[in-house]
Amino acid sequence: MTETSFLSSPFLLALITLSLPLLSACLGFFIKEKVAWLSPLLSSLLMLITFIISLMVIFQGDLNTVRIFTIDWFTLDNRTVTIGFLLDPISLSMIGVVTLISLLVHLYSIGYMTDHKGLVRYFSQLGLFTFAMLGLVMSSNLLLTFCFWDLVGFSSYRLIGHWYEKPKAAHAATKAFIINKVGDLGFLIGLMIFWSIAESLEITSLTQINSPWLTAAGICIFIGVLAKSAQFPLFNWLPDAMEGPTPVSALIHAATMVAAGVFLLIRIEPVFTPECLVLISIVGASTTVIGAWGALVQFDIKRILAYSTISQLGFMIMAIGSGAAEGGFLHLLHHAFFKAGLFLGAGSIIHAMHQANLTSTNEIDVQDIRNLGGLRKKMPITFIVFIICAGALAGLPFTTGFLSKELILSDMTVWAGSAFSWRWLILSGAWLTIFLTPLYTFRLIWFVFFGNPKQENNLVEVPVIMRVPVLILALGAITFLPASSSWQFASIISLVLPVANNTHGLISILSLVTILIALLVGFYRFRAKALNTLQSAFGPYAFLDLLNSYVIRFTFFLSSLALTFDKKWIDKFIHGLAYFQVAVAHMVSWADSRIVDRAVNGVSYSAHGFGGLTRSLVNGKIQSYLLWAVAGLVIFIVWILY
Amino acid sequence: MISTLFFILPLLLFYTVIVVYAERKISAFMQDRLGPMEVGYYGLLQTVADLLKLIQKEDILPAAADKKLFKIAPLLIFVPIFLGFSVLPLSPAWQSSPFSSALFFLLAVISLDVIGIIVAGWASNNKYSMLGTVRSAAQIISYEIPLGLSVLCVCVLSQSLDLQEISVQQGILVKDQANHLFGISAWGVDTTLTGGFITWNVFRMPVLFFVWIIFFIASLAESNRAPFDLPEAESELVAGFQTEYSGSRWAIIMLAEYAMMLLVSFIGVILFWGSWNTPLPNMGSFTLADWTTGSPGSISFQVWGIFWLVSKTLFTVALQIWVRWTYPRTRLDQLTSLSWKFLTPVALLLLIICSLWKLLL
Amino acid sequence: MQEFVLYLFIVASVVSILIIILNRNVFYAALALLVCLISLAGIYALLNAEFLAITQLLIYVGGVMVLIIFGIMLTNRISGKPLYVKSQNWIAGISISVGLCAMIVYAYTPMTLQTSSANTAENHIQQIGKELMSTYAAPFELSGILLLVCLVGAALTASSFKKNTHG
Amino acid sequence: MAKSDILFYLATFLFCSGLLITFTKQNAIMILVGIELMLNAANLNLVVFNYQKQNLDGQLFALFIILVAVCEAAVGIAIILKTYHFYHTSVPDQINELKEKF
Repeated sequence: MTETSFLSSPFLLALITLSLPLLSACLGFFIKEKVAWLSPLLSSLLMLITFIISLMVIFQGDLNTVRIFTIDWFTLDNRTVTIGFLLDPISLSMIGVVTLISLLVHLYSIGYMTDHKGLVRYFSQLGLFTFAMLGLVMSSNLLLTFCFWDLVGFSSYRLIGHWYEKPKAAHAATKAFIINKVGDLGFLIGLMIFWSIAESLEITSLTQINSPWLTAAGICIFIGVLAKSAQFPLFNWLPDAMEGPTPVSALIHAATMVAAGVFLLIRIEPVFTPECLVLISIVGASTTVIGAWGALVQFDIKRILAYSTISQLGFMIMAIGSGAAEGGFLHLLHHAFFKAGLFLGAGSIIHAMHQANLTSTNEIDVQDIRNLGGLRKKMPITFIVFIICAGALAGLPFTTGFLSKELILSDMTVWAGSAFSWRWLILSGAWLTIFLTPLYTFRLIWFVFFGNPKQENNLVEVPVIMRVPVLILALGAITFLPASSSWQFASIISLVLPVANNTHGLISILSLVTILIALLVGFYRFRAKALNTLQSAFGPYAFLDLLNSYVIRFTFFLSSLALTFDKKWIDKFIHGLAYFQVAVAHMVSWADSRIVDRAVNGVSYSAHGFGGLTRSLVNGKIQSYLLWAVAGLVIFIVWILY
Repeated sequence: MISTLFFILPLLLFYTVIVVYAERKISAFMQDRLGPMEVGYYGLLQTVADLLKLIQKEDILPAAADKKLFKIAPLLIFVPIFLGFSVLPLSPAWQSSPFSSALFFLLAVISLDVIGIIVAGWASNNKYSMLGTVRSAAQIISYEIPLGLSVLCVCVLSQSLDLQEISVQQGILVKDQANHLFGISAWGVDTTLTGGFITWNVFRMPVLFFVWIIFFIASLAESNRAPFDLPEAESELVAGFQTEYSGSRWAIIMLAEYAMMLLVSFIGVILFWGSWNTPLPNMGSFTLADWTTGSPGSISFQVWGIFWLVSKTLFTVALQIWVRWTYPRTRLDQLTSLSWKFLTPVALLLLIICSLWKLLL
Repeated sequence: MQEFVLYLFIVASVVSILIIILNRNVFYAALALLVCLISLAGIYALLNAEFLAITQLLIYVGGVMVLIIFGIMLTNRISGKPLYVKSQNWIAGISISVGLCAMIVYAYTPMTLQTSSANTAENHIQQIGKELMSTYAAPFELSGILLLVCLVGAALTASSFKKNTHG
Repeated sequence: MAKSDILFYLATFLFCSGLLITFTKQNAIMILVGIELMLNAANLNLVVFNYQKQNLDGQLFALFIILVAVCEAAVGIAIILKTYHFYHTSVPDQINELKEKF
């Protein structure tokens, strides 16, 4: 850790990196509506400069040192709160990702937003968001982090509600804001606890705390993370937030803002006590499974991606809770690229469909995947990008997703140990996600790109300005661009030569097999059905159907063979076999309807009941909230006094 | 305390009888007619007869009314006003409840009045009553501001909230300070021993005359008198919040209204027009002021005080009646805009002038 | 005599609060609150805080109560049926309130009040005025700003100067 | 029981009743009433404790509390009126536009 002066260091450059997006945000005040076309150009130019300077920040000097620059902010009760930059590998890589994706989204938005009103407002808000996100990533102090954290939430609120004339968008924005506020409250309480036990809010000084209150502080901070990263109880704002413009979804709700929570967890990971980590891993595991399951049953292309994001974020948080923080962070960087690519690809589809439907009279929901199909031939570039990014999401080999997933899984296997414990449950959750992710990815691609085109119209590929950013992101999903520091390179090598430990290669193979099975199941499941039939929930029927049909076919083949061979002798046997076959079929169907169905229904009922139980406390009644708050206060005072 | 009760309550009843008669007569003369002439000599007993009639009438309770509140509301209107009389200094030696923030108390009491009106209107369960109530409350609350500001101007001058002390300052009984003509000591005209109208507050600081005009307008509005009698505008709202009242309860409401008139007139006289001080000044050896004040401790001292105070007050009441029969009723928007756009800014300006006057001269 | 009046006020305030809690008619509750506030003003006056007592009368009773009653009248559609209020959370609310009450009473050590000589001085008002203009000048001015902001804010909030299109 | 004890218990009672009213009554105006009661409880305590002090700090503090209460009531009533105008109810629980419908 070196403490250096301001001018002789990358801090000046960092300050410029921070202030240029703010300048871009301020531009919105000065550009008149008449010359609105200026705004995208200027903002994108500023963002390009920002990106170049951030690259200079990243590659100046040694990557693996931690550099801090602070100045005093204010003094309260003899304790000084500072304000400053903290540049270490984690924040540097985040700076790179944020500026790059922000730049790409700016470029993409030039194409995407041309026909919409409020261009100036849109780009100034993008600038504000980038500023807030960079500030969040660079800040050296938890209080400053909190300020930017709130600012990020605020600009997200404004961007989701960009089309505020739509009541749904306005509601979604309000919902996101309010749920984020709930999390902020937790964060704030956590900060207060830290302030009282640690006497300083410097991130670097938080590691040396030893106090019984640490668990409470960790949980409070984690509540903030829950809301920001859309984790289990507080995740339902994210699918709604898809009402915002698609580039915004790519920037905020896939790559950066929702990653802020994960980033914060990694930042202050040393302070989490084991109890905290248990909670984190459980919440992460449940979120990842719920999110993946949710993605399977959605029909809106953006909502599928939103649930997928929830699932992936849960995966990262589970990884952090289960001792695979490095893998989690790597996955965060990788996820930023391929999910942004997916979102922008989806945006291209929506944009193209929208353009094509401008002249037609019948209103269709262009985001509904049941209305899409056969786009493979009409939008080849988007198709390729989608395939690459989806491959990364599913964790296919030679993509970034494979790399990080395999790292997480191997670390988690070590963590889970050989003896059976609750940790195995978490691990099985991870495997279930590994299985479910290719499945819904396959479903999405199959519905959108294969099959017959649903519309006879003049669909054309999107303009170049929108193609290039998506292609760059796709490139990021197969090359190892975000893997910039040394340990990440090491993990790339370990992909080729699994030498880290013995389980390593086995896990790679196992995960590959899982993915392949998932793809197979998906292929069988989604190819066979008519694409526009409504599929309620993904049950275990697929296996049973598969089983049934192959068994019966094989039997029939055998019986016909036997019939030609000897009718007389084997007749009865064949009859018996047929009867047996029917009986087995009945038994299977009985088991299917009674045991499997009921198990599935039971799970859903219990989940519903449990949800109702927890929801009854959060009943939206302000007086009840007040009541429980005072109850908490009374208990707290009793605790303190007696 | 008890003595005041025995003095004020009969005074109030007697005064009401007189003033109702006076009001009829004055309005009749202003409209060039005779007014009541039948009962008694020159119609003198007309009001007494009316009063007897009112007391005999049936006590009607509307079926849909909130009975308890309906019954109690007239008292809620009357009691706060009657409470206000308890702190008035009636003569140099007689103030029933002498306490140092009496003026403040009076303001509070005046604002309490509105509660009774609201209860009366609500309990009647009648649209007209409700509208009258809303108007009345809006009026009383908005006119409290110019009223308070004008009272504040006097406080700036006399540096006290004690009514007795304010009164003492305005005459020859003043002890520990000197009065100058128009409050300007640089002139060198010492009026401490001259007394009379020269030392009344409006003469000690001539700006206060304009303040008094504001006070007078605001007090008209506070007591729901014309031209601000919108809450009970007979031609629009039947009788406003008192529509459903009749008989003795209505009589109590009317008593409260006339008592309010008297109370605000008392306050105006005490604050601006010399309180119980004589208007006649000492001129050389011709010590009119000393003669019409009486020597401290004697009976005449009390009697002169009460005489001057009550006569000046009744004169102000007559002024109110005069105004009532001269001006037409204002509209609601005129009423509120008069208060907020005219009286309040002017009162603030006058307050600043008064402060500067007191500070600089 | 003074003791007796004090107890009278205490009883009045307790009874009026019970009326607020048990009554379902909002208007009655507001009137009961009025009684409670007046009783409290009386208690203040008996505790040598006459300025505060009158302020309580003037501001609370003359101002806040009128506002509240106005609120009741305007949220009730003029001359509609009496506004009845439902209640909820009785058990939890009572248990928490009583718990808090018991806790406060438990934490309280009984004490006896001795009136200090300074406090019985006659002219409170001048004392208060001097304090307001010297020691408490800053909060006094700030509260003036607060009042102004509130006035403007309340007027803006309550007025419907623009027709709302959101519906 | 000494006079001050009774007054202290009265203040406690006021505060807890205010809390109870705030919890239980399903009407925004009643919630406001409850809050006023709680503020008055604080005021009563300040006045009682000021009774035996040399200075007037307690009374002045109570004065400022009254002032803040006025602001709170004015803005509160304005908001209640506005929401009533919008939703035609003054029951806070019925204003649940953001609640998910199940």
